[in-house]
Amino acid sequence: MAADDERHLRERLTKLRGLPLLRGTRLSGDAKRLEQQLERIEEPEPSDQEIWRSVDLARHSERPYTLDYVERLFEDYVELHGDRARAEDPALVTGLASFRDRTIALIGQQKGRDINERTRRNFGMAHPEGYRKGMRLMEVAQRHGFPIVTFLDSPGAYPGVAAEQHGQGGAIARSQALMARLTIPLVSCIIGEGNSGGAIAIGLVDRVLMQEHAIYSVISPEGCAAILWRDDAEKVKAALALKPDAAHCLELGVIDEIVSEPKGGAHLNPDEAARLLGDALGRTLDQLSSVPGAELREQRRERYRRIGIYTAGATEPALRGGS
Amino acid sequence: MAADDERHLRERLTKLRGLPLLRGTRLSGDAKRLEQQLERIEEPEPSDQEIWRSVDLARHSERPYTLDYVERLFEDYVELHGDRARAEDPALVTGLASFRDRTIALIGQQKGRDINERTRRNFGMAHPEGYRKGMRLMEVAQRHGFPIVTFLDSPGAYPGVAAEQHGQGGAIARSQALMARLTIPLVSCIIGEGNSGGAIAIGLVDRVLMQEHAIYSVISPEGCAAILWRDDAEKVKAALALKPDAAHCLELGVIDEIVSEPKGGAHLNPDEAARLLGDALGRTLDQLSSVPGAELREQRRERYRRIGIYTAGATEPALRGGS
Amino acid sequence: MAEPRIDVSIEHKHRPDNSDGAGKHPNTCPSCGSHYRDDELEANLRVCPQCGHHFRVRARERIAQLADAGTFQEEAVELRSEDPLAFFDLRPYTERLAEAEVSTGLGDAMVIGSAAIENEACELAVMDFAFMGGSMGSVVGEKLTRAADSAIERKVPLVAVTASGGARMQEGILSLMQLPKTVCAIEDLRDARCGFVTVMSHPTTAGVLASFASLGDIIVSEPGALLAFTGPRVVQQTTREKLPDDFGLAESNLRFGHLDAILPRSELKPFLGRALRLFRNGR
Amino acid sequence: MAEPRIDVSIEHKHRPDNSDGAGKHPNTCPSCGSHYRDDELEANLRVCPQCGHHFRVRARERIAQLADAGTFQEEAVELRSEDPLAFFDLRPYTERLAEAEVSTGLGDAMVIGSAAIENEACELAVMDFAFMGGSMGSVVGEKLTRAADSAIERKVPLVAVTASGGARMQEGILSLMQLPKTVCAIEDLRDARCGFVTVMSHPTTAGVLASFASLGDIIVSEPGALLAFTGPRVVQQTTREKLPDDFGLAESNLRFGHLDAILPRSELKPFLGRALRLFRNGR
Ligand SMILES: [Zn+2]
Ligand SMILES: [Zn+2]
Repeated sequence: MAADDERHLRERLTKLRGLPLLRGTRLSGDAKRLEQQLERIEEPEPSDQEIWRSVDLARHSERPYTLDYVERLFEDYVELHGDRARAEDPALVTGLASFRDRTIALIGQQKGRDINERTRRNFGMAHPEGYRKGMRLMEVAQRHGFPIVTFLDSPGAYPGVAAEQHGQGGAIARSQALMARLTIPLVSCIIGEGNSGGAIAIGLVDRVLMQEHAIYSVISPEGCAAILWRDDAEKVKAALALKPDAAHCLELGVIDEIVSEPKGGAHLNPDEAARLLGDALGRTLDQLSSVPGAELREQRRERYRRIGIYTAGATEPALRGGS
Repeated sequence: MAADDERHLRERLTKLRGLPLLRGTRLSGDAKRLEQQLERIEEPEPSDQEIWRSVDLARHSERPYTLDYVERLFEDYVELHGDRARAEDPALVTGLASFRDRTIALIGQQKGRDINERTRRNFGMAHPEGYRKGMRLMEVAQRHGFPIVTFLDSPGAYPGVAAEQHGQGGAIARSQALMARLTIPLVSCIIGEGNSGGAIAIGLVDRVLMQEHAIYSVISPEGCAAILWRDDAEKVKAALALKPDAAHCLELGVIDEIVSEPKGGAHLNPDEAARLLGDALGRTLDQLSSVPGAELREQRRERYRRIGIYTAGATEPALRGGS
Repeated sequence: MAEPRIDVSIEHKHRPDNSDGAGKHPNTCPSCGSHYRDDELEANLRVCPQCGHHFRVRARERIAQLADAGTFQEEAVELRSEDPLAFFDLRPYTERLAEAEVSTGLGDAMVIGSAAIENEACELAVMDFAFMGGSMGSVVGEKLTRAADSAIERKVPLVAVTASGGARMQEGILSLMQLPKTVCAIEDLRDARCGFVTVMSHPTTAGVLASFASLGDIIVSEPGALLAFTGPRVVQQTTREKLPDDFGLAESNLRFGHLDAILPRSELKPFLGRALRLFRNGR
Repeated sequence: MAEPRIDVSIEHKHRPDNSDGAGKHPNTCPSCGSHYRDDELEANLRVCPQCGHHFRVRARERIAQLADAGTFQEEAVELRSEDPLAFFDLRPYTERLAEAEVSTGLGDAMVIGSAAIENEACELAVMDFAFMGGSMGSVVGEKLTRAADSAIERKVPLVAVTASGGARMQEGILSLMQLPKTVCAIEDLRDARCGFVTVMSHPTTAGVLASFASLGDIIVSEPGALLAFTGPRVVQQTTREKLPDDFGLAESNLRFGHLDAILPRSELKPFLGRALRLFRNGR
């Protein structure tokens, strides 16, 4: 290893180690995440080509969507519809199902495969009504103690006039707030695009699984390019700067596990992709099911409360990361 | 007392006594209600004229409305607006206020005084959005332990197309369900018309106070006449059959206390009407504030679970009422 | 011009022809006019083989359609309405009650009992529109409450099939009190973590829609069922608005987010079986 | 023709003239064109005496407007952003940060501390749009979290005044994580039964609107403030819809049920005093 490379790695490790120390508390889930993070650190940082390839694969038109996994992983699926107030939003599907002899509640963003379905599902971009439907299902799940599994795969919350008038921002905030109150296990699977508020609205959970070629980002590369470069053609530069790939997300402590995909991407073998995702999901739910509800909630809040990288000047030197 | 009168009274008393026995349990609030009921039984049954007079006075165009009492009874009133989803419904007002050094949450149906305000407030007939606004306030109250005071005064939930499309029935059901879950004191004041689902939507409470000339009914006299007599001109007959007056409501165990009005009706002296209502409300809140939340909720549910008059054939003869 | 504070825009849809065909023979399809023998209709779950119109189903027949053979054990058979207000409109309430009992063979508008559906134990509460329009008075309220208690005791889900014109006016304010009463019973059921599925059949309106029927973990309906707090006639008269063609129908309710699914009657039993399995596996 | 599943009817309203007047002198009213000396504007709470236009207020000035004199005690002054992604767009993030600190005199886009408003003890968290558009990165998230903790510890309400363009992209996915982070902090605040009032000032958008700002027990705003998850320009470009004149403004938010009140700046302090008294009396 070249001296430069080694210094680079050490810097990243320092930064990384700073993360779990930020608030001094350790979580039961941290050990595993940290271990994976440290293993990962031995591997080279993803190249620019690899990062952009994930952006491409995550949005591949033949990539398996939420309902493709539902079909392969769940039994007795009962889809539930409507926000009980104003609308049914097909961009976000909810339901109950059996997963390896355990009843779970599903909340998933759903793109469409052909043009009709895409239009009907608004390209997977939910209105506030979709998030309110999700919240209704969370209440059902909480009442019965069903774990919740969310599937993230959407360009974002829909940026339309009606969506704004109906309270997009508030709906995303309240959906997260409800998730922070639940005392049941919550797991997110990022299976394609996890973008911005539209993703985190159903992504405040105990464990985040992320497929190898999925992306998770505060904004789409195009959106970022339009704002910072004032030119959305600079989306590749933006993607490379945002680092939305699974390896970086793991390194930053934002996800818990990278789930392998079949060689070449999930779309080349959806059955195998489902098997790999199902195994990771099964293991994760097994782990969480032994934790009492109040503890789950406390750890969940602590998890998010600790996320962030900053310095605290002279008074708290331990927080200072690398560089 | 004539023999006929006495027999009549005894029959009513028998029926009345059957009520608290229905499920065998006694509530802490029952003693007082039963006492008032028994006192009342010594008085003659309200005459037809008296019943119809209450219907008239309850809907008198100068009768004090919710905000008239708010102004006279509360301090630091902060009105809160909006259902956080789609609309602000001025037919139902919500807010926080100080009542005799105690912070309470207010939810009240509000008619309008002049034609503009009437139109704006839809004559006090709420859409589902209004009930959802009320539920939002219930959540705030629960979070902070504020007692809730509801004021009932409306011709009913609005019977319009949009109200139906936006889920009027479900909103009324869920508002009640939320009230059945709260662990804070809940008191309703029936100050004018308490009609149908629109009233009970905010009327599932620990104690119901009813002004002397208010009415409380499953349907308006006009609506009942239209259905049963197929002629809404028969509203007087319908009113007399429905017996929506305070004396009958107390007798049936549906309300807890009749609050006196100034001679001739509340509209002749709103200040005095407010004083009388305020005193009753203050006493009631004092009583309830000493009861632990879980117990309040249990007693509340038991209160409603016991309401009903029916016979159970040979197997449960104790349930058989008079006649 | 007054600004509308609430968005009262109305969606108009084509209304499926689902009039109740008042005056026609009950076995004549109001939708396509086909006529059937009673046993033909019964064998087809009272769905018109020609056009799919869903006829109303009486309570006992509904139970036979849903419960596994021989599993239904009726409860609270003995409850009967009182006449606390001595209510008299064009006829005395007591007379209406007696007549309803004779014509329907039921004590009131709801039948409850324990049952199994696709081998899953549950409690059933089924309403019958033929008994005074399925109106909810003290007996219906008490029966629903007892059904919830029975489900809680046996730790099984409750399945309610509704059909109702609303509260029973003849019991005055006591009928309104059946709304909070049934709501409280369902809240106890929820606290006990028992599942609750409601099947809203034609029509489910007013007081029943505004209480326990709307509180299901899962809410389904049948094609063309009217589900409205206020029925079309009263809305029309009160507001003078032009009603959408599918006003208040299940199809409109699904679109507006109030229903989980509309199921043809033949799919109802398998659906309930699946739902009950999910609740059992989740315990 | 495809049926809209969600009612996307749009209400159009007249948009108050509230453009930010980019390019003009900051003390020239973008609404009526009047020009003021800085001390004139400050004396009038930065509201145009001519037309009532509400100019933006910097964090320290806002605190001076709201807190009783001498009561504000700043907390977490020392926090500074890191550059975990070594982010570089047209310029390095570190350079943008340094410049923002120099030009604003602030460590990041939020100032927190304990204070009293009309003699009611509370915690204040005030955002400053001048620091990188009030964007929320790790420091803003941490400061809001510490403000919540400080309120919990002292059992006092939290008052947050927001002004933000959204999450700070330069911190990548970590900036998105400040949404759940602040939400969790507010849920802890709620569990501790501390009151929470948010004052959304112009503009409050994207990640801040979609997290703690929308969770106030009471949410108020100022006239003409833009409160939107997605701003008008992006909505326009993405959907090609014609935007209502008051798109995203406080007035539209109030009408659609998202706000409790719109208060002229002069009424803000008395309102907060009243709200804080209510929370204290309710404890
Ligand atoms: Zn037919
Ligand atoms: Zn001006």
